[in-house]
Amino acid sequence: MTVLIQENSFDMGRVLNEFADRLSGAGAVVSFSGIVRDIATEDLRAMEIEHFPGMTERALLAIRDDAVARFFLIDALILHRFGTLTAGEAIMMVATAALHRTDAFDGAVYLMDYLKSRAPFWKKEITERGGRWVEAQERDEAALRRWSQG
Amino acid sequence: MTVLIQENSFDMGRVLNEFADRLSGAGAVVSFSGIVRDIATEDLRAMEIEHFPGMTERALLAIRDDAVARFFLIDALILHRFGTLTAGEAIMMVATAALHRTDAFDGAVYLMDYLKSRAPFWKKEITERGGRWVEAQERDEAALRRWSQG
Amino acid sequence: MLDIRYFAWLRERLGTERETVQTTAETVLDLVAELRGRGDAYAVVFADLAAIRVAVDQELGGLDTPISDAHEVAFFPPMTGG
Amino acid sequence: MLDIRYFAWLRERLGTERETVQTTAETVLDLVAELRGRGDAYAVVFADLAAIRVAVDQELGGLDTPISDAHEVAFFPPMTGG
Repeated sequence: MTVLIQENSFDMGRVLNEFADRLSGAGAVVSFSGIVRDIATEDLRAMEIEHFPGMTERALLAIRDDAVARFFLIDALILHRFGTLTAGEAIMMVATAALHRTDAFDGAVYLMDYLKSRAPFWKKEITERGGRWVEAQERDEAALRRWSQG
Repeated sequence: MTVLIQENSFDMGRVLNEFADRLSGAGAVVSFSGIVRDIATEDLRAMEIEHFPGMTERALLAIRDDAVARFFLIDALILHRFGTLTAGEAIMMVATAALHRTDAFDGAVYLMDYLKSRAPFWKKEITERGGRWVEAQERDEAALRRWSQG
Repeated sequence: MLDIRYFAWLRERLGTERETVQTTAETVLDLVAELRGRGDAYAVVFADLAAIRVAVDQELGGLDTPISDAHEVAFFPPMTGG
Repeated sequence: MLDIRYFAWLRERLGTERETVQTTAETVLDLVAELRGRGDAYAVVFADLAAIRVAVDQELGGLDTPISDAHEVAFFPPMTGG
């Protein structure tokens, strides 16, 4: 279960423990969890996450396998939700395991950078004023470019 | 409970969940867990971790507070064990929470870099040939120097 | 016959998430040119190609990606996962 | 009276983890010079000062850290936490 795409909520501690329990020989385990934030200026009623079933699985598996190969990871996991979420809920999570801490950290950062801009998810914020599609950030493209240098 | 120094084992998923449950307004949560690895060439019977009670608490609190201030963290936690551990056991864990992923990741990397070389812990590997104090790595000092540049 | 799919605000503007077209387009750009002729909504959606991403048979592509052998082309805004 | 503490291999080599000394040393380096005179084990432990770290009243210090007002000085190898 290296890639999970689901509508249901998840227990990040349980996902981390299940990931860590399967490992053998790892010295370092990193996890990242993304949480729906409230909007500064108005109440967020919901965050709707649309995705492209089929392509999502392919894209996440490819990103996960790239990270494993590039950072010599012992294992890596991506979990991403879709559907309607509210503020404070966990949207997604990645976990990486490696011999050394640098690879585990770099692997997790890499997974997140690619998930942000290369996995077919689209977020829409719902407030009392209506819905607004979240726009992609130039800084996320800049984060991706780091990995193609050097 | 932002700094925990204990002899007992811990449940990393539970620590992560308890950390995340206390948060308000975070968009990103990162965790790092360090695990005792076997030695490549011989069987590790045990890893003994000595520390300096009193100074350890002060050092970890200072490192934690530095990270919070430097990376605008919403919260940060350090847990570190001492005593006798065996291969596969979790030694320590850090967790960070921030608005954005970059700060949460950088904060966790910073905590680890300082824990490695600036917190009064000493590791001793016990094998069938006897005990051997783990030597500090030049790469860990190099990792620290990055934070004082720029 | 080619399946065309739309996501996020493209889907909302066009009022459709999927349609099947008969086309001789050889590249994504050819297809976009044809679609623009289908009506005002299409002309608006495809006005700024820098704001649109495309996947051909579920692999990210570009305007010059060949589609002669493709089964499905999907159009959507820049992705916002994570 | 000054408490002196030793950790890790320094503790093992000296066979003690704590001792109390009467000293007029003004800096860590003065204290090290005195300790070296206490016997062979001390001379060996303090032979290579680059391999030793020091904390004065539980704050990391250096050879030039003043200790006239200190209650406790601790010597240990480079730390290996994490």
